[in-house]
Amino acid sequence: MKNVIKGLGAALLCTTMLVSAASAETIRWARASDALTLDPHSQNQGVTHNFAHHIYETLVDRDVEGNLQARLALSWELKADDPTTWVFKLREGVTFHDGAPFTAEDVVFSLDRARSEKSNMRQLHADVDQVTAVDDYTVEVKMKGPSPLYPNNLTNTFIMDKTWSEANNVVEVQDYAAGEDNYAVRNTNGTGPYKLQSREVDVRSVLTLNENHWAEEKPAVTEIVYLPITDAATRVAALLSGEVDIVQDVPVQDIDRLSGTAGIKIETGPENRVIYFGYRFGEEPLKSSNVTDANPFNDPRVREAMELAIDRDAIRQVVMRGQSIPTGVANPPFVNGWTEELDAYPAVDLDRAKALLAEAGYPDGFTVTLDTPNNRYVNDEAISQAVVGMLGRIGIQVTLASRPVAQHSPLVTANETDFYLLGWGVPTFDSAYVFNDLVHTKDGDYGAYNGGLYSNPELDEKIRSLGVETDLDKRNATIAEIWQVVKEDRVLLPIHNQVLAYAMKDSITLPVHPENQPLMTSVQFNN
Amino acid sequence: MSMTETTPPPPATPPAPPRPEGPLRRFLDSDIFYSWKRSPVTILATVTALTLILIAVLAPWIAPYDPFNPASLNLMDGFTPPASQGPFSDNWFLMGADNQGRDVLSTIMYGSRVSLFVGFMATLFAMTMGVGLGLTAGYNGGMIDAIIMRIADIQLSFPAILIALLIFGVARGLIPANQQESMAIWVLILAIGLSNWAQFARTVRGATMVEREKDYVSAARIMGVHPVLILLRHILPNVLGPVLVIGTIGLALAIIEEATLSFLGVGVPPTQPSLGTLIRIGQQYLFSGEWWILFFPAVTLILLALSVNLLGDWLRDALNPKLR
Amino acid sequence: MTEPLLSVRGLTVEFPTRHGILTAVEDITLDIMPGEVLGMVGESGAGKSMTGNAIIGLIEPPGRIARGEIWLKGRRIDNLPPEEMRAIRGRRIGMIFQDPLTSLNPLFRISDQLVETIRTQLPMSQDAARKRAIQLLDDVGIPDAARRIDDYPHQFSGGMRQRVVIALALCAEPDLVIADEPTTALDVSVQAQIIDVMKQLCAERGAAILLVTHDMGVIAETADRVAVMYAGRIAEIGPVRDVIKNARHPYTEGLMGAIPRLGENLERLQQIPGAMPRLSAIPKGCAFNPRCPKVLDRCRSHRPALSPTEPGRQVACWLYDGVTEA
Amino acid sequence: MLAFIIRRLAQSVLVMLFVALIAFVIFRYVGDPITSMVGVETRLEDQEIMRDRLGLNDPVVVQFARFIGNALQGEFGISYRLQQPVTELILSRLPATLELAVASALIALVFGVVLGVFTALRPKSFLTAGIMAASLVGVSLPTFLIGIGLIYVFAVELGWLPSFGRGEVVDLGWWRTGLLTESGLKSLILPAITLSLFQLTLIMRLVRAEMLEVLRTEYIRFARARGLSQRAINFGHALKNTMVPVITITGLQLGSVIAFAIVTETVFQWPGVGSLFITSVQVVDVPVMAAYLMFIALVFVLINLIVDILYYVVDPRLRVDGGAGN
Repeated sequence: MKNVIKGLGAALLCTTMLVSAASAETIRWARASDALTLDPHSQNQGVTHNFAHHIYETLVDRDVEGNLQARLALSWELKADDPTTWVFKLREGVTFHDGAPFTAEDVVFSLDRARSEKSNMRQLHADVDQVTAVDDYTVEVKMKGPSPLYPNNLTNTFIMDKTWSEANNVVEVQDYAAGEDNYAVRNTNGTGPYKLQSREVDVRSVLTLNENHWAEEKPAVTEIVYLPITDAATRVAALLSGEVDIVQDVPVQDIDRLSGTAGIKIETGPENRVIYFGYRFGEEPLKSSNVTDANPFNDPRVREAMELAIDRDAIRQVVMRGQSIPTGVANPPFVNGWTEELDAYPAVDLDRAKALLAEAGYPDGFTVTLDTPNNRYVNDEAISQAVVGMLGRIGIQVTLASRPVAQHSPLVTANETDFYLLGWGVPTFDSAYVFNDLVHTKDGDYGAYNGGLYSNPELDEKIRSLGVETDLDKRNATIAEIWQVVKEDRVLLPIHNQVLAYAMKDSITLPVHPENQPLMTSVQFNN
Repeated sequence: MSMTETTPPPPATPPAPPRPEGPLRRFLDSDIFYSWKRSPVTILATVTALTLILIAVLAPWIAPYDPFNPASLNLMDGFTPPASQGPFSDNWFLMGADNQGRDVLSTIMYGSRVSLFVGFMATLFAMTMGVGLGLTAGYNGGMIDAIIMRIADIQLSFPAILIALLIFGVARGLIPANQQESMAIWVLILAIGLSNWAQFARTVRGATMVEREKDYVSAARIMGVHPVLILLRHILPNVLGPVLVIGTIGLALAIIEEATLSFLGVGVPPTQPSLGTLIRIGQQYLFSGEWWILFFPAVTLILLALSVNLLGDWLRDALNPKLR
Repeated sequence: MTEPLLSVRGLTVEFPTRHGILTAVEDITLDIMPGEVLGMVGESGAGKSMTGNAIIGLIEPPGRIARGEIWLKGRRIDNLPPEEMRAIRGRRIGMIFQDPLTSLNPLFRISDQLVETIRTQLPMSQDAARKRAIQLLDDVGIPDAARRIDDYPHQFSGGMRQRVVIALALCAEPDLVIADEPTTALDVSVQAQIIDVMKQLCAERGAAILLVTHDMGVIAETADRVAVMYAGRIAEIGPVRDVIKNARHPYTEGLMGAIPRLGENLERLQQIPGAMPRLSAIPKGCAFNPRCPKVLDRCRSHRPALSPTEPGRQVACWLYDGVTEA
Repeated sequence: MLAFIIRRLAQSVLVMLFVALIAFVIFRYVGDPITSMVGVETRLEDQEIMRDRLGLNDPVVVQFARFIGNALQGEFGISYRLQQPVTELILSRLPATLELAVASALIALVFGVVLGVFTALRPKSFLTAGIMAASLVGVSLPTFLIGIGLIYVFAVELGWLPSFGRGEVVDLGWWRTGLLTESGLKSLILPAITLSLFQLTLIMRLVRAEMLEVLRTEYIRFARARGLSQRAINFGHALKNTMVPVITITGLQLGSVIAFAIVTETVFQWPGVGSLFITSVQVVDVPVMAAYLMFIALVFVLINLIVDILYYVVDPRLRVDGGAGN
């Protein structure tokens, strides 16, 4: 209310300001793909979450530095007498778009829905035992054991209105097999800063400002037109011809041209995602190699030779046009456990690499197939291609097999590849997330993306201990130990951390979000 | 009450005066060669096509660099503009360097090789299959004819590119993941070939049905000559002309189809690029100023397809005097 | 003496080819009187159809009239601009083609084709033109013309279609009808009917006919005069009766010998040995000399001109050189 | 006629079954639907549960039977990617594709016929040589290059036309049209041209060849001999006869245009079924792909049927014979 009066006062002072403030500021926001669904618990996927963040809200989320910040929860802490229970204090006076008040009941409902069998978010809540409402604005989450980092898992778990969900029969997440057409897939009722006005899947969605949003500061953007444009060249062309205002997925090679174009500017920043190569461990010979009696990758000297042959700086400069941060560890700097020492990487040394290969018994190298996605990460195929050339210089003849990620990732999860490229984002901002999926021996919930079947029982034990260790210092020490081994063993061959680039009109400022989930509320109009 | 005409009537187009013998002389004196000589565009197309084919065939010997020998590459040479020296090597790039530091001219030479190989093999495959099925359908008629031609009809109504995509998908599903790359080129040939046989079949079938009714074929049949022999000796030579025309135009189509598939990312691997793959790579640099990565391969592809098309077009007119 | 309806003087038609210029018709001179039927006979390729095409101005490129003049009713027509020549076609000169199966556009009703032609040539309303068309069909002997007029060509038999073609050629009452082998493609049983219909209608309308055929029998029954063509030239021209009874040119003699007499076995016709030369290889001198039983030395070196032998008759043969002089 | 249509319908059903089998077999074995349905971080055991629930572990025959049964009711399940009924998705995308396809088919037909007729009537013209050469360039340019080139020139460099999408659309019931707004029409221009070029050259060359063929026929010569105007002959007679084969081919081409739109829609981000298909292929959205193939087959079958009927209307020879005269 105060704001409105202030606004009126300012308006009286300056009529031109009134015009610009009162007139709708529309942002036409283009990116490579559309949200898969509007059901917030149906898909655990970045683009979908990014879109949902404008309509729905989470208890906590991350600022552009990657720190947790309050959203629907005002505070969160472990219960004083119970290290396995998290207590969330909720924001008061929040309403859903249909006017219904936001209460603890909705949080209980939403967290239960998010960890239900059909939810795609359930692995993030696997350790939750029970969620209860203490009062209208307090929620307790009882964990199965000590879960010191659980709030990190909540940044993409959106809160739905219980009453609305029940009324529209969307208590359960959509069931594909039943052939249902779930109401929540195409309709929304969130607490977020924008309301869904219209939506044409893959074509265009329009969001308008939620006048009743709780935030004191109203966003400058009052209308969002969301335009998925698959083809990179078309996307850039649309910005150049003035048909869109912001392009989120800018091809690195176009950054120079765009920033050199009058009226267009580029915002860049690091993404919380590392690009690395994986290879097969174990004695069993490779499927795609001319070495049929042994597995060259199993020899540490071969792995070292490969690292020495790969010129990360050249990849950065030529393939990535400077838009990457080369790294010696498969862990982005945002993540707890990252250190500068780990991040260091050796200089290229072809002679030493060749010598190591010869020592290992492969003076003439060997052949192998490299599987790479071609539509997932920034210049993924070109990176692989460059590595093929670099390994060729020490005699390792690599055949490149390039596929869309839909065909590529099953090869990795089913361990059908000898040598592969993958990117790994760390939504929890904690090393345990990396270890669990990439380093731990493949076993049940662990090692799902351990495509090379690396196995080290000693590490496994340490990794599992991270989940229940509540002493943070002790826990961090264990993380450092694990990283040491991972780096020495060259379990993974990291190349760089991705850098994101958003291109936009000069009149707009939108900082890069480390998880590539920028909010249009953070858009500022200059001038 | 007719006046008998015992002598064969003179042909509609008066034949040439007697000429010296010898196959070469006969060719040089033929109508085909005459019409070729008379068309400067066709001569130009022939020269262009032959030059491009020759360059492609001889690529390993005449290309300035071997773009697939990693030892000769320097990634840091990437994006060197045309007609300049690579900043990190002694390499000189007439048409510039691509994103991997490869000499664009050399990749085009090797790329044409892949494109032409796929084009030729796919067309040959389509031709063999189409002619075989067309002869079978036309000669036998009835149920066999109905089935073959119905399938051809269905296939003709779908764009070749869609069929090729489907076949490519099936092949990918059947071939183990670790062999897909080495098989890619053959899969491509199969996919393009299978999507283009129907044209041949339709033409050959029509001609066969006409030929089949002629007396000499009936006579041969009555004398008990084996059908296969009849088809090969009597009918095949009569349909060779149209087959050659469709084959030439089909070659141009196959080259474009290969480029489109590779452009869509389902073609040959980028480490063994065809012209289409090169264009797909180059297209990413359309707005960033490195025009040469797209431009030169695109021009080569267009020249190749255009000159082959022109040849096919001319051949059709030359073999079909009615259209002259 | 009445003025000739059509006068052709020294008409020469040439086809340029890559092996040089071929002369399809050379130095044709003839007159057609009003109402007269002039037969033109010869083997295929002798140039008869080409002469007809030249007169009506429908030589397919690259063929062209190289020399000579064509006069119609005292007006020169071989060098008219296309539009003026078009006005003559159909209106002044009608033409009947050989094959009735291909002469009619299969996608148009008979009525459409007739009415369109009539209205192109004569200022007439749609209804009047249609009435006239029905009358014409009736005239050419189409039974139940008023009903059949809206049929398509494929619904008629060959003979009936040729009647339709005749109706089309006559619908603007031309002065001259060029009939190019009008019965060749027809069943023997209807040939005579068609010739009768054509001759009768032309006679009624006072139209002259240039009847091109290789059938001497048809000429004998139909024509007033006949021109015998050989290798692009007129070998002999004269009244039909005279030419048949008393052929002058050795080629005509051979041709007459080829007419079967009543009761004679059709298989055993007398034939002229050899074949007509190709246009690209016409021998020096008289074109007929290699086949001629009465060949003279000068026939091999000099070409005889068409010259009168007796009133109304002309022959191109050295045998008669000096006949007129005498 | 009825028997003919019934026979055609029976054939169509067989075709559809055949395509259904292919659709099912192909898409059942390409990629893994589960991995594309779920996020990267989904546990393997959860994936197995989904596989079971989706019936992907049932015997293939059972899956195919289920597929056919559902297809008959117009049900192709729920898109894995978009979680909406596939039929609804395709229907909502259909207007965009149809508008694009019809617009480019019109461009192709109008320009193709005009240019084809022109080049046939003026075979010696300099312009004809130019058009023919240009048409070959058109055939030799891959569609994707044309699209990229047009975007670069007209959208980026000149800024005259939009580079992507359909612009503003208006809802007319379930039909969402871009034809009623300025931006919608502007957006249509580049993709329609891109998509039409190939068909345009095809139609042009076909029309030219057919027209040249028709112009050589006897009935055209006869029409000329009757003095019909050049205009009536070329555009009345010759064009109609030319159109018979052209209709067949163009009709069938319309089906191709719809399917061929895949590439164009991808380049221009045109929200039609083609771009839906390619996105679905990329993420292995099986139900959409299967439905798309069936949809294209249905379009093909329908167009074939229409073409047959059209052919029948245009060409009287195919109609039941009303008794031929004698």
